[in-house]
Amino acid sequence: MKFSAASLFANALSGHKKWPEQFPNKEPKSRYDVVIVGAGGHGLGAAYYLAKKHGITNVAVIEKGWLGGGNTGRNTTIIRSNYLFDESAALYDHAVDLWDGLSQELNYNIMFSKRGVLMLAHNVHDVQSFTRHVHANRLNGVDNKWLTPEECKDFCPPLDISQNRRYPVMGGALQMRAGTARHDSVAWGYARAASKLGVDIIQNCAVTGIRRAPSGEVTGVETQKGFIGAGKIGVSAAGNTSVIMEMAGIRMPLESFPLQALVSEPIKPVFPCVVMSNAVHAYISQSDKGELVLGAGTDQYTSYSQRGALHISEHNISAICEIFPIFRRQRMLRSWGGVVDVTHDRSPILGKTPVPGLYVNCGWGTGGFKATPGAADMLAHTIAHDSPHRINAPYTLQRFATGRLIDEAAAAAVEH
Amino acid sequence: MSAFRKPGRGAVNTAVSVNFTFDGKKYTGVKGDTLASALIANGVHLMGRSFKYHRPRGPVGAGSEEPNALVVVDRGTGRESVNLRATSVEIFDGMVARSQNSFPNLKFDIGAFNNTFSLFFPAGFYNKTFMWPKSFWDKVYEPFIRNMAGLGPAPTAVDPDSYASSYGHCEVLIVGGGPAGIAAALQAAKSGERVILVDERVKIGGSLIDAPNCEIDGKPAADWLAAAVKTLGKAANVTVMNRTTAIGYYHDNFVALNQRLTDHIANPKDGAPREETHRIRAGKVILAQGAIERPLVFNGNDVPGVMLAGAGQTFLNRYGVAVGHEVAVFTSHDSAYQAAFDLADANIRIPVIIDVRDDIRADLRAEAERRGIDIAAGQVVSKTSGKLRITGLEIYDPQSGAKRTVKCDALLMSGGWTPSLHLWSHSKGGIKWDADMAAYVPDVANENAVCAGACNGDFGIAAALTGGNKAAGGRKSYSVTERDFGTGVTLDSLPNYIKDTKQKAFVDFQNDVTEKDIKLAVREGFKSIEHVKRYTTNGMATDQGKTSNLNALQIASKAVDKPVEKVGLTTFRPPYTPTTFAALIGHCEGKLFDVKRVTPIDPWARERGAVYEPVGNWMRARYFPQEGEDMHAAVRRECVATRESLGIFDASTLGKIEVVGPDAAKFMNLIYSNPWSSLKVGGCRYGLMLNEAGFIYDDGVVGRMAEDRFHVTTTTGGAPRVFRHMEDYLQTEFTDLDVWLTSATEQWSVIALNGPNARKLIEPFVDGIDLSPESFGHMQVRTGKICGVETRLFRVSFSGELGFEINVPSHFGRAVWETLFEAGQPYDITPYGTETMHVLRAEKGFIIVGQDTDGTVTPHDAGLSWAVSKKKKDFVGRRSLKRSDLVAQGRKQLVGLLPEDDSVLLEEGAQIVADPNQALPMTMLGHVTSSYYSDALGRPIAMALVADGFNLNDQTLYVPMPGKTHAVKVTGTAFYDPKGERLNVV
Amino acid sequence: MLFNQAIEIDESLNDDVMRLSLSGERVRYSLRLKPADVAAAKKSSGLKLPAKIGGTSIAAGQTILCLGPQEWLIVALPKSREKLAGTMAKLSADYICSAVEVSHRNLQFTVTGPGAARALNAACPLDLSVDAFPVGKGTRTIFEGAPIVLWRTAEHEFTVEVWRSFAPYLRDFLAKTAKDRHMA
Amino acid sequence: MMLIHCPYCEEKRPEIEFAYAGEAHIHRPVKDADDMTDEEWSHFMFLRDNKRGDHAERWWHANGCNMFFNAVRNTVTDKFLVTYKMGELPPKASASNAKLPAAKKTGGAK
Repeated sequence: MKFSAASLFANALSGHKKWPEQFPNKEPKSRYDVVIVGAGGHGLGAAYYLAKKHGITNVAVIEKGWLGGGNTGRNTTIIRSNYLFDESAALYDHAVDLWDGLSQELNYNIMFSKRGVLMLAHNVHDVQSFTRHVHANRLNGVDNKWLTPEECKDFCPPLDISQNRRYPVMGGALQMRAGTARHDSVAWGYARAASKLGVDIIQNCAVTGIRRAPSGEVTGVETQKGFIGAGKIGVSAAGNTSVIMEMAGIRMPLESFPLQALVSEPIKPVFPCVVMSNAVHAYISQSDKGELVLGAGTDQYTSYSQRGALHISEHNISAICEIFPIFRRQRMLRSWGGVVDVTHDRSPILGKTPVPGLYVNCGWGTGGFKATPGAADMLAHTIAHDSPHRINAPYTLQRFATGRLIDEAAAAAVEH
Repeated sequence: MSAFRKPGRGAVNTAVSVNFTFDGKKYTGVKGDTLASALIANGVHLMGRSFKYHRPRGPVGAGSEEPNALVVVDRGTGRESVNLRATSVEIFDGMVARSQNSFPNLKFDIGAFNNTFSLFFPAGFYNKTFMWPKSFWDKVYEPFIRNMAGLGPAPTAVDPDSYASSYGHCEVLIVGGGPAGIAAALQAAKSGERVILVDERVKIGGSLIDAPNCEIDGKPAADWLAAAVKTLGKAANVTVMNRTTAIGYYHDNFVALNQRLTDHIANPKDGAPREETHRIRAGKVILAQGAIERPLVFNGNDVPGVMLAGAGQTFLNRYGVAVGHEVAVFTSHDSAYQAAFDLADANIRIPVIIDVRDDIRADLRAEAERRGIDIAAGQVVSKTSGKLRITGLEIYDPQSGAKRTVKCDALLMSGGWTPSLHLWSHSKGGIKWDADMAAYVPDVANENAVCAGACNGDFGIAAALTGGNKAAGGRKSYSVTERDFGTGVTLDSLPNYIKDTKQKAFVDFQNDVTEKDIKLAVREGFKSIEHVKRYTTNGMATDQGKTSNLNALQIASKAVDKPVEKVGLTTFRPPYTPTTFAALIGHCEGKLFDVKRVTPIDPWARERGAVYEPVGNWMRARYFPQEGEDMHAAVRRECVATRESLGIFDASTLGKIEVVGPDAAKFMNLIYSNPWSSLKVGGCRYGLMLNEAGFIYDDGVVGRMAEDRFHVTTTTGGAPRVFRHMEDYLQTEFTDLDVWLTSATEQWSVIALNGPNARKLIEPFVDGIDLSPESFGHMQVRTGKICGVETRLFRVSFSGELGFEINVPSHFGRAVWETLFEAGQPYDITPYGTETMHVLRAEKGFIIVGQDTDGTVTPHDAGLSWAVSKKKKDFVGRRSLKRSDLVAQGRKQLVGLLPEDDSVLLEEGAQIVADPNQALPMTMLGHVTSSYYSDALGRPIAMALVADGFNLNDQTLYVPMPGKTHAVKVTGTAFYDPKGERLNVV
Repeated sequence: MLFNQAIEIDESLNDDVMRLSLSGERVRYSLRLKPADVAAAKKSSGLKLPAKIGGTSIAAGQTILCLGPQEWLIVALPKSREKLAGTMAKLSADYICSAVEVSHRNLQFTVTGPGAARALNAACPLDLSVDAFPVGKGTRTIFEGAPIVLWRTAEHEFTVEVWRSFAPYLRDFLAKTAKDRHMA
Repeated sequence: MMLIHCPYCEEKRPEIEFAYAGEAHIHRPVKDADDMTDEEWSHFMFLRDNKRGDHAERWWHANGCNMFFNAVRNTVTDKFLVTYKMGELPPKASASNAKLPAAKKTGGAK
C-alpha cells in the first residue's frame, strides 16, 4: 500500500485496520545470493539498493536483535558533508544527495530536515582549520560558509557569543544543506522498501559463524536459526563488526567504544539548527518533538555494554550550557549508550576483504548515520560488482598497510 | 476550608494557609500540599493538555509517576521551571504556577483540533505523509509539526540560580523511604557503617503515610513511623535525605542523587544552591523503590477526575484531600478496595466499585457492604462522560449486555501494580517475568545490590518491613496487622460493546498513545516492544512510561500472540525523573567550567592590555595593542621592534619535561627521530618527535644539562600528551632503561628575548655565565644567575635574531621580567605576543607543529628530513616512515608561497590549484598553512602544503578565492636571512 | 627579589567549618630511585622515605610522600633548602636516581575544619572519611579539572599541592563550596 | 564511573584518575621491523582483537601512581576480572586467561 495523505485518509475511515505489515519478519530460506549481516540503516539500505539498482533480490538481512535497534536508533541524527578531504567529501556528499529525496524514493517520510549544521570555532586554531574546510569544500562543490560570531548568533539565537566566556565563539562554519533526519524512520523506510522488492528481513537471528569453502570463499552463515547459504556476505554490523569478522578469520583495525547521547524534556521550538563544537566536545539540536538532543565524545575504554558513565553526560551538558547558558534550567529526560566502531584514522572501511565473497562496511565511529544512504549504496555496488565504486574505492582495509589513511581528525590536528 | 479538604486527615498542616496562583487565578492551599493536592482541594482537576491531541487532563497519579499534570512554576526571570509534575511540586506562599501546551487557555485550547481529527493521526502517521510536494517538508509541514509539539515554553533568559555537586561514600545506600527502606535503614544503622537513605518526597514513610491503616508491632503505623524517624535521626552513621531522587545507577555502585534544596522555599537566599547532585559510591545498594500502580485501559480513561486508586488514597491520607464527592472505583485488583474503604471512611461517597472479576474476596465484599458500597462484579466501564471533568460513567456487563450509568465526579482505577525496576535495570540487574503478578520482578543482581519490598514483588507492609530488614542483613520478623494487599488479574483488553474504532482507551496518557495505536503498530510489523515503543512513542514521554509500559507490553503481547517475556521489556534509562541540566553540571560552570591556566607573568600582560588567545588550557597574550591599533598594526610594530632592537616574549607555557637517568640519552634517541648521543653537555638541539605512525607529533628545543639530564621542551598544547607518550613507551616498551621523567613546565618561567640588543640587555644582570659569542654560541645552554636568581639560560632563537630564553623559577618570573623590561627601555624593548612570534618564525621558515603540519605530515613532507636519523636502529615512528604511501612521490610538502600581487595577504586555509579555470570539483594541490605580512621583507609571505611542492619551485600556482583568484609563486620557506647571519650579532 | 605567588584567598569565606589557606614558600624535590637502592639510599641520606605508595612521613619542616613505585615528593621549609640540595646532590652522585627540583611548580593549600573533607569532595572523588583516608595518607589524585597531591595531617586538616597555574581554579572551586554553605 | 584496582597502589580508585591505553600484550617488533612487509607491520600498528568478552588491556593511573598496568575486563559487563603489573602475565588464578592472547616478551604495548 502506497503511503500518502490519501491512503492515510482512506485507512482512517476503515479504522486503520487494513494497513499491511511494513516489513514482514521472515524465516530464513536455505540460500540467498547475498546475506547482509546487520539490519541497521546501512545494512537494510544495502539490501534495498542491491534489489533496486542491481536487480539482486534474493537477499536476506540478518539481525541479532530488532531492526534499527543498534546505532541507527541510538544516534543524534546529524547529517552533513562538509568534510575536508576529497575522499570524504565525495562519500558524504553522495549521501546527502541521496538523503535529499529519500522520503519520496522510499515512499516513507524519513523527515530529512535541512536545518543547517553550524560548527563553532573557539580558538585561532579552530578558525584556521575551519577556514581550510570552507575553502576545500567550496572548490569541491560542497556548501559550507564562514560566519562571524554575530552571524552565528543571527543564525542560532540561543547562542552566547559574549567574548568573556571561557571559550568565546570566534566564528563558525555553516553547511546549510546539512541537518537531521528521523533515525527510526530511516531503518523502517529502507526495511519496508527492501521487503517490497523481495528482500527477506530476519530478526532475532544472531550470526554465530561464517562458513567458507576449502578454496576460501564464503558459502554462508551459521545462525541461531541454522545454516543459511550465501553467495556473498556483506557485514554491516557497526560495533560488533570485529566479532563477526573474526568468524571469518579476519582481525580488524577496529575498536568499539561506548557513545552516549541524551535528550531534554520537550519544549517549544527554540533551536533552529544543529550546532557542533569540537573545542568543548559537544553538539546539540532540537527534535521535531521538541527535545534538545545532546551528544558528546565516546567513553575512553572499549566496551559492548551499551552503558556509559555519568561524568561523560555531565561534561556534555556542561559544555552545551557553556555555549548555550540559556538551557541551564532545562532537564535531562533520558540518556542512553551505543557502541561505535572506530578505526585508527576515524574513517570507515567499505569494500572487499581478503576473503572472497566477503564484504565489509564498518568503522564509521560516531558519524555513521549521516552516511547511511551513501554507505548503503556503495556497499550494494561493491557486492554487486565485486569491485568498489569510485567513491568508496579509497576506503580499503589495505590503506592501513600502505599508510594512505583518510584522517580527518589528524588533519584538524591539535592545538599547538 | 474548601469542600474537598478533609480536616484531621493527612500529614499536612491545615492551620497554615498557603496562597498561590494557577493560570492567574488565586487559590489557597495548606502547608504540606503539593500543587496537585491544593488544586484538587479547590475542586480543580484540569491541570494540563496532552502532547499530541491536546486533550484536557488532570492528575492520574499522586507522585513522580504522574504523566498528565505538567505545569510551569515561574519564579521570575530565568527561573521558569517547565514540565513540572503538579503532584511533586510543593506549594509555597506566593507561588505562581501555570498550565502549559495550551492556547489560548487550558479550558479552550485550539490545539485540541488535533483531537477532533485524531483518526488521521494514528501512530506513525508522519511516516506516511507530509512528503509532497518535496519542498513543503522544510517550509510548511515541519515547522507546523514543531510548533504543535514541545511541551513547556522555551527559556528566554539564563537561570541565575546556583547549583552544587559533590562526591559521597557510604557502605549502604537505600533508595526509597517506604516501610522497606526504613526497615533496611534501621537494621543497617546497627552496624555503625555509613548509611544513606534517600526519598524523593518531603518526608520518609511511603505507604505508611499514603495508606496508614495498619499496626506495626502493636503500634499504629503513624506512631511506629515517628519512632523510626526519630531513631534514624539520632543515629550518627545514618543520613536521611529527603527531596532526593536517585536518578541513575552506574558502574560499580555509583549512584547519582538529585537533591532539591530551595524549590519549596518561598524566599530562598539569593545564591543558595537550588539543587545538588550527589554522586554516591556505595558498598551495597538496597533498592526499595516500591511499585507503581497501573491504570486500566478503557474507553474514556483520560478524562480529568479519572485517576489511580492509590493516588486517590494518597491525596486523602497524605494531603487530607478528597478527589471528589462521589468517587467511583474501577479495578481488577484487590488493593483498590483499600482506597475505596479509606475514602468511604472519610465520608466520601463511593457509588460503586466496578470489578472486572466475577469472584470478589469475601472479606472485601463484606467490608464494602458494611459501608454501603455497591459492587459491580464481572463488569466494566464502557465509557465516561464529561470533557473537562468526569461527570459520570457507563457500566457494561459483558455477559448480559446490560448497561447502566452512574454519576460521579471522580473515578479511581487500578489495573494492579508494577514493581519499580528502574534503578535495578540501570545497574544491569536481571529481571524475570512473574506470571501471577503479571509483572517483571528482579532476578540476578549485577552489582552488590538487592531489592526489598514492593519493587521486589513483595507487597504489603509486613512483607516490606521484613524484606527491608533482611536486605540489610537482619532476621527480624515484624508483627503487622493490615488488610491483605491481595491480588488481581490482568486483562489484555477490556470487553466493550462500542466499536473499537470509536473508543479512546489511553495507555500512555502524556503521549496520547491508545490501545489502537499499539495494535496498529503490531499490525504494521512492529513486533518487538522496542519497535512498538518507537513507532507509537509509548513510554517516551517525560514520565518515561512509568504508568504505561506494562500495559503497552501486555497489549502488544496479545496482539503479537506471544508470551510477554518473548516480547521483551524496553530498557529503563537514566534519569529516573527528569533532572535539571545545571544540577548535573553542579559547580562546573562559568570559571569552573574548565581550568584556565595563566603564567606568573600574565598579570603584567593583563595590566598592559594584552589581547589573549586560548591555547589548550592556557590563555596566552596574542598581541599588545597600543592606542588605536588593530591586531595587524600591533603585530607589525612588535615585529619591527624585535628585528631592529629588542622584543620580550613570555614563553612560560611551553611544556617542560626533565629527563634524568644514566640512560637518558638512550631514551631520547628512542623517543625522538634525531640523534642525541652526540649532544654535549651545555648544548641544545631541536628535537623532532614522531608518533608510531611516522607523522610529526611534537617538537621543541632540548638542552643537555648533564650527561644524565635533559631539559626537554614541548609545544604549549602538546605537553600533556607528550608526557603520556613518553611514559607509555618508557613503562611498556623501553622498560630496561634507567631513566625517569618529571614534569617541570611550571617550575620555570621562560622569558624570551629576541633582537640584536638581547645580549646587551642581559649582560649586566647575569652572573656566572660568560655570554660572549665565543663562549656561549647559538644553541647552547648555561646555568648561572640572572637578577640574582638561579637560571637555565638558553641561547636559542625562534625569530632568527639573537635570542635568549631565560628560565627562572616561576615565583621569580614576573620580577625578572619587570627588571629586564625596565632595563630595556633604552632599547625600546617591546613586549610581543604569540601572533608576532608566529610572524617572526614564519619569516625564517620555522614550522609550528599543528599549524604548518597536521597529523598527516611526515618529517620529509615538512622539509625536516635532516632531523631523522638514518643510523638509529629504532625510534618511535621509524618503521612506519618506510611504508609505501609515506615514501610515495607527490606527497604534500611544505613550501613557501609569494603572492604575485604584493598587496594580497592569502587566507590561512585557502586551497591551492594548478588550473584555476577548471570546473568543480577542482583538483586541489594543497592549502595555505601560514600567511602573514612581513615588514622585514616588505611583502606578504605564506607557507603551504602542496602536492609535490619540492619539485614546483618557482612555478606559478593559484589560490581561487570567492570572486578573485590569486597567483602565487612557489619558493623555499626560508624567506628571511636564509644564512642565519643575524644570529651572529656581537 | 620579590617572591610572587600571586594567589589571594578570600578570608571572608573562612569560618570554623572550613578554612582555606595558602602556605608560604616551600622547597620541593621529586625523587626517584631504583628498588634495589632504596634501603641504602634511605640510610645514607637520612630521608625517611615511606615504602608504600600512599605513605607519608611528616616531620617538622619536612614532609615526604610516596606517590608511586619508588617515587617520592619531598616538601620542606625554605630553611632546609641548602641541606636538601646537598642531600639530593649526594644521592645523585651515589645512586642511579632522578632528583628534580620542583619547588616552584606547586603551590600548597591547607584545608582545615570539620567541613574540610566535604569541601574537597565537591571535586575529589576519593572517600575522604578518616577510616578510608586516615591521617598520614597521601596521594596524587584529581580535583575535577586539576591534578592534585593530597594528604591528611589531622582528622580535620588536609594539605593540597597543585601545579601553580591550577591554583586559582582550586581556590575558586573551594570558594564556591564555602559560599554555598554560607547561603544554604 | 568504574572503580579500578590499581596493582601498584593496591586499592580501588575511581576511573577518572585513570586513562585507558588500549589493548595489552601487543608485541612491538623492533629487530625484525625492517624485514616486515607493510602489511605485517600494519598488524602491529592497527589490528586489534576488540574482544566482546574478556579483554586484555592497559590502563594508566595518570592521576595516581603514574603507572601503566594491565587488566582483563569483560567488555560486555565492564567488570574487571583482574589487574596486574606491566611485564606480568595475567595471573593463573584468572578463570579467563585461557582465552587471552599469549603475552610476548615483557609487557608489550602500543
